[in-house]
Amino acid sequence: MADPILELKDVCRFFGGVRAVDGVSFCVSKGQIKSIIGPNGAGKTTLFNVIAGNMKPTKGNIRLQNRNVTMLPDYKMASLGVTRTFQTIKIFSNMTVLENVMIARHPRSRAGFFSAAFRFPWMRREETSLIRESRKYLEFFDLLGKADHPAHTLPFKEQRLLEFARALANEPVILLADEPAAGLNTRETKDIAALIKRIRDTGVTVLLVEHDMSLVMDISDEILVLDFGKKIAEGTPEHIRKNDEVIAVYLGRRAEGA
Amino acid sequence: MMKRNIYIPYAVFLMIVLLAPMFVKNPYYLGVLVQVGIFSLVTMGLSLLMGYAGQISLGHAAFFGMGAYASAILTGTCHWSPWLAMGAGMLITACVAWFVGTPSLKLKGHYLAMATLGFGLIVNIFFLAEVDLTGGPSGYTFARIPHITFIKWTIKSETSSYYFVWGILLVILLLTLHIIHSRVGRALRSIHADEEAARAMGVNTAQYKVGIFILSGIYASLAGSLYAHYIRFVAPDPFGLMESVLLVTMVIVGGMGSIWGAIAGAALLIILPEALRFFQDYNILIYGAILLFIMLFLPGGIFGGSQMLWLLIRKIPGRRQEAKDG
Amino acid sequence: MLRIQNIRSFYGNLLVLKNLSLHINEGEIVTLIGANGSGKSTLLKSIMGLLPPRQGLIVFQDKDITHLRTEKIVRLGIALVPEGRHIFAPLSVQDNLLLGSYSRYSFRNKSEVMADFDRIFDLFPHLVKKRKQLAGTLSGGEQQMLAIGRALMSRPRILLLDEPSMGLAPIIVEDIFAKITKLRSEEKTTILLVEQNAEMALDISDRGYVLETGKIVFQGPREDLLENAEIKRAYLGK
Amino acid sequence: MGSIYALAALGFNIIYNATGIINFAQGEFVMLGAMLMAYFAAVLKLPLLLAFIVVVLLVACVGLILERGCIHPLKNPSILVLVMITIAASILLKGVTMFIAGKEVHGMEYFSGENTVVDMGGAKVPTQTFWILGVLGVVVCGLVIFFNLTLAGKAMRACAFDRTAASLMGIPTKRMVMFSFFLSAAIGGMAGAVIVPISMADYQSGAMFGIKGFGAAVFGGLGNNFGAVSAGLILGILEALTAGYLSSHYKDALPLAVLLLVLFVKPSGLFGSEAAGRLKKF
Amino acid sequence: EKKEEKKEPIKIGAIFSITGGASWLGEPERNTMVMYVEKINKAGGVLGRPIELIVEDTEGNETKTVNATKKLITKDNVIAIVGPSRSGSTMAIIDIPGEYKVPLISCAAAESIAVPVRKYVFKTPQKDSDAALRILEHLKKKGVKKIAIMSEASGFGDQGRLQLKKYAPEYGIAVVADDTYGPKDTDMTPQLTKIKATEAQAVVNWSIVPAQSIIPKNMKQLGMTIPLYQSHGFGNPKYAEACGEAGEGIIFPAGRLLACDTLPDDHPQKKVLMNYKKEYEERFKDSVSTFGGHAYDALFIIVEAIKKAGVVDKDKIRDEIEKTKGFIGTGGIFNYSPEDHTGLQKDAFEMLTIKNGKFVVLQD
Ligand SMILES: Nc1ncnc2c1ncn2[C@@H]1O[C@H](COP(=O)(O)OP(=O)(O)OP(=O)(O)O)[C@@H](O)[C@H]1O
Ligand SMILES: Nc1ncnc2c1ncn2[C@@H]1O[C@H](COP(=O)(O)OP(=O)(O)OP(=O)(O)O)[C@@H](O)[C@H]1O
Ligand SMILES: [Mg+2]
Ligand SMILES: [Mg+2]
Repeated sequence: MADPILELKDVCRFFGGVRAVDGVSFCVSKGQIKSIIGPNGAGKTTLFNVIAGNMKPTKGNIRLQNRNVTMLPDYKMASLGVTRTFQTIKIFSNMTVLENVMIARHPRSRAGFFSAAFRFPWMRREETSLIRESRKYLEFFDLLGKADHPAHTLPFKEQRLLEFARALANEPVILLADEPAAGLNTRETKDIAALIKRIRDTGVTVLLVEHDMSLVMDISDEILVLDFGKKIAEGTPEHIRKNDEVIAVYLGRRAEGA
Repeated sequence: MMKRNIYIPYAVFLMIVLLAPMFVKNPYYLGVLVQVGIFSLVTMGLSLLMGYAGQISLGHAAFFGMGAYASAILTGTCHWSPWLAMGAGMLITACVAWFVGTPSLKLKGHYLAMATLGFGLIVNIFFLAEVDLTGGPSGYTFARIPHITFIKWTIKSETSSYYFVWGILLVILLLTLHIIHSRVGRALRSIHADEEAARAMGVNTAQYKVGIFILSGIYASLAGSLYAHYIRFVAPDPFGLMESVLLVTMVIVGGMGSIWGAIAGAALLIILPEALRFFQDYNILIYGAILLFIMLFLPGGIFGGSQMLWLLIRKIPGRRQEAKDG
Repeated sequence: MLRIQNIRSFYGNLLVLKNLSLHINEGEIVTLIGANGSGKSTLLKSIMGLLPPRQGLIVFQDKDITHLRTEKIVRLGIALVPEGRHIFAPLSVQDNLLLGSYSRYSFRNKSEVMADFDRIFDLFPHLVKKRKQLAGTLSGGEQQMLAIGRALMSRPRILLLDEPSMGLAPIIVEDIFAKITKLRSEEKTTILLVEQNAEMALDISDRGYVLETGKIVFQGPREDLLENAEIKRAYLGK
Repeated sequence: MGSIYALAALGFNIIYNATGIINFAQGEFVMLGAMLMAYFAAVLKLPLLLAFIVVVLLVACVGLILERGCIHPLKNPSILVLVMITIAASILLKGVTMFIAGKEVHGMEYFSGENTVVDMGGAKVPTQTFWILGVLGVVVCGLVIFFNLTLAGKAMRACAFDRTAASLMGIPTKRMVMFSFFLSAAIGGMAGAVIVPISMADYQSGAMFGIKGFGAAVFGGLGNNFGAVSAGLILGILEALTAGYLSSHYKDALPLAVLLLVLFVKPSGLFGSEAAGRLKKF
Repeated sequence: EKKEEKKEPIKIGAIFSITGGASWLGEPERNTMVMYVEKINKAGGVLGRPIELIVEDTEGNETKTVNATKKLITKDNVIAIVGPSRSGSTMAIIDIPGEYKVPLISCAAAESIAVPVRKYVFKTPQKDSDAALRILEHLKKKGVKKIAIMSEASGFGDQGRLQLKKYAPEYGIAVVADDTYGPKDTDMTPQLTKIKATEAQAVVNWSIVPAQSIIPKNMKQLGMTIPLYQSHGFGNPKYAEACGEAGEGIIFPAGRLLACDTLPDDHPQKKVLMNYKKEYEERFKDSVSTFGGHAYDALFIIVEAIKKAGVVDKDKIRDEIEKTKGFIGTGGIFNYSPEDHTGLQKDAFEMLTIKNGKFVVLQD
């Protein structure tokens, strides 16, 4: 496979007796949209947590751009370009929309306690450029008009968008999106699909977990199927759609027809 | 937080502070104001920790005490210059804060409250037990704590103490405002809102939490040193658990999430008991009732409450926002 | 069976439901669709007494329930599966289900309640193995099943479902919709379904309502909704 | 001594379990129980059992009033505001007690006669200790059964975790909260009533019971009654050991230090399950 | 106009810890002051002017004490101050009277209040060291060679502990155990168990809080039969009451107030003491304690000084206070001098014991 951005080898994560992720290996290559699907409780979110450094893998090896990142904590992973959106939206409700995006630029700025307290000129310049760049991302998602609103007053869909804006502002190498279309209707889901494609076109690799098959089949370059923490299939959407095992445990008859 | 000019309220406040002694001449009142200044310093730090980073500390009186005792012992027993002692106090406090904060701040909620509370009690017991060093329960009586000298003025009278303490407070206030409205302030608030998400954005939350814990400890230590040189006597009592609770109460009553609230809270809870002296025995009742009243009817604290009042007066909630949008 | 007349509900000063009226007949499955933030969840909260409307009337089986407390409403036989599941994370799966029966539990019908466990586990065999597990450690889909099961434990006459398919695997969504049909046919439960997955929801329902910014803008039998061009474009993504 | 902490800790747990609130007025309940018991038994000379029952009921009513007056009226309070309210309430309770009962210390005889002791392998144990342990045992068993085996107990826990969802189950949430205050105040009152012969009390004793009880509750893993009791006892024993063998100066500090170390190693308390700990909101 | 001025009250301030940890001290002190100021005013006041008493509460807190003192001096313009109740609080404000030139008579015992002498600061309670000396004397008389010290972890307990340790060698007594407990502790069994294992022939406990009543109980439970000595901080009948049966036989030094009815009739203090006791107990329906007596002494020393000075002038009053000689108070017979602002010797203490629940003067 050409140019693997992210490589997992035999990654496991157990909770006591529960084998949430059990020996999963795969690669994501640059500029791809790769989806992970699987029944509820298959371990998708757990896998995301492990990749993002939020949980340590019980076993296995993770490489990002040919660098071993297995045991790095989440904030380090974020500064290395692994960014995520959450299954349940996690915006910073005590801040404005703009500040939410500015936080995402955190690893790309450097003012500390001392320099902040004394407002050195360079720090002020940094702040100004931070605001400028952040507004750029808001513009990309059509949120600029609400830049100064408290983030929690945004409607659900715009909060989702804000999560994406924030993730992109982090200048990720790879974006992990956990069920971005959950709770959106069919129309809105289409918007999200278009958005993810746009994000991919800016050069960001996307790893997606989603239960909405219209979205997954539409935009994925490759799909990985998990069941009980194990990989049961991997391949192109056409390939997966026809896989009997996947139909049996996950897709059901209806999807086959669709 | 809206992008507002932080300097206008600051300038107004500065004027009030500078002019206050023109109207308040009685040394007793001035003395009370000095104490307001000293406690504001502590609550400012605590407000950074609680209101901004969302971490509670029920042990802050310990840092306050460490500053006070460091000043007392280093000037009294070791004959250091007060300034040097003050610096050393802050340094010691910072180290202790780091040592305690690193494991404590991994805890959450009530567990963190308990850990800091326990720490506070241990420090207080240390003050009580190490009689040879601290003078034990009777207080530090080995030597009289000297007055502090600033350039060539000896800070002795109430007026000079007032300007000295509030001068320091104003400087620190400005620095604090700067910190709040900066990358660091944002990182702290993100931790408050959602630690996991903050880490996912690349914020090293552990480091920031400990950092702010140390900083607020340093504020408290500095305040403690000022206290020691002002009262000129230290004993373990004013640095115990009840004082920690009082400090937290000040921050909450004042209104969390605002440095101004911290100052307002300190002012209220220092001045209130003095004002209630008139009621003698009843003051404990009235004090409790007032606290209860504030918490019941102004859950946002005085500062939150006054903001609400302001909006009510203007009758149009959120107008400012609309104006910005337009 | 359930009649809602001209209700107006507010969050603080924010008017969310603007003179909304709808009704559900006994034994029906009715679907409510609408964009994000149109007030669907708010409507369900208003019915349940979690956010009593300031004006208007809610009548359930000829009884005015507009200002009853939530507990009382539940006892009358209305159950809600809330958006975001709201399961009791620190309790076990079994205890969650048991609490579902709180409103009708007593010493006398203990065995009846126990029998209902089996009914629920029949419906969601997936949960059987997890009986003793803490509910908070279930996966999203498992939690959704638990939430539905829990609501059913009160043997409601009418079940309100707020986006039951959210976050579930297609095969389970299919399953849940099948179960909903079955509930109606076998237990004669009336159902009000709020869904984003409009097409599938309408497929199993008798009638539907479309909600836009707090007002009903369209209503009618399933076929009418499925064929309306406007609805097709906005909600069915065709 | 440890059993007193254990009883105080249990009171914390009950309210915590039902409401997610840490009630800092819990110590005042103990104090009230002690003061009232001293009054009824030593001054009015009521029969012990009668006095005990009256005391427990009275304190429970104070708990109820506290809930009605201070907690109930709040619409959507944050946890911190609730904590502050309970602190303010405890100041008020203290003040009222001071006015009614004065500032003196009150005490009374042991339940089974003045200064009776039992010789246990050389160590002399005051009989009152057995009373305390007995009450503790009964209360613990009662609570364990209540919270883990009865529907009402589970409903109470459900209330604490998610009040909206609980009301959707038909659980009368407001009554549950009221009841939890009633119950924890009653237990606080019991604790006070049985310990007053040993420790005596005045209007200020509440804080000490409060702190130690809170410590034990956290130490044992908040909400875990078994943990609270064990932690309370451990704390008491550690204190006695430190005072007896190491340094009486540090007898309060050392157990605390141990407590802290345990927390650092096991952030959800000695007996708190980590998974459950994470699921609780604070 | 002159008449008007004459009627203007003489302001006397008082700072006591009326609430907080040491309210057992502040309460009787305040009561005493209030009662006697009323009495004096009824009898026509001092120099024909009424006394206005302004009482402030310190809550036993140093910061509050400082505030209270400054308030009395600069806002209320009092001419003299009685209090504070506690040594720590007194130490916190010890320089303020000198700064503002207002005489202050403390009701706290610590020796460091009057040593070194500060021009404007006096005290009425007997010295800690005298109490310690009396105890040690008595121990020596009884042939005790080894003692165990218990003390409460507070300023009072700590001072006493230091005095005992300082003077014990002079009496040929060894300290074999030295333990403390918190003012709010409820069980001293561990410390006493430790002491029991030593060869101590007596326990000396130094405390001022109710916790001290627990010690005799605990000792009895442990089956300890060695005598228990308490400090003058035990001088409150309620403590004796709280001890119950276990209190029998406790020995402690105290002013004569507590056992005044057992004094011989010709004792010079007898009349003052009996009067004070009667008046206090009638008015407040509460048993008298030595602490209230300290306030009594302070008040009347000031009143006498004003009378002698003949004018209401702070400095003159101070000078007169310093000249007080042979003043018969509740604590003893006071003789101040420029070198001694304590005014009492160790004979101000009498050794008392508890017999049938009552304080009586120890005869041997
Ligand atoms: N902290 C935990 N402790 C114990 N078990 C856990 C924990 N977290 C997750 N699990 C278990 O691990 C399995 C995988 O969970 P995960 O959340 O990764 O599933 P998922 O694939 O994201 O499901 P969904 O699509 O429903 O979100 C589940 O069976 C879940 O019960
Ligand atoms: N607790 C609340 N406080 C204030 N406003 C709220 C609250 N909950 C919802 N709203 C607002 O009320 C409106 C209707 O919300 P509601 O949750 O009923 O929408 P919905 O139709 O259920 O949307 P969704 O599809 O996202 O579930 C929205 O504009 C929302 O912002
Ligand atoms: Mg998931
Ligand atoms: Mg909704």
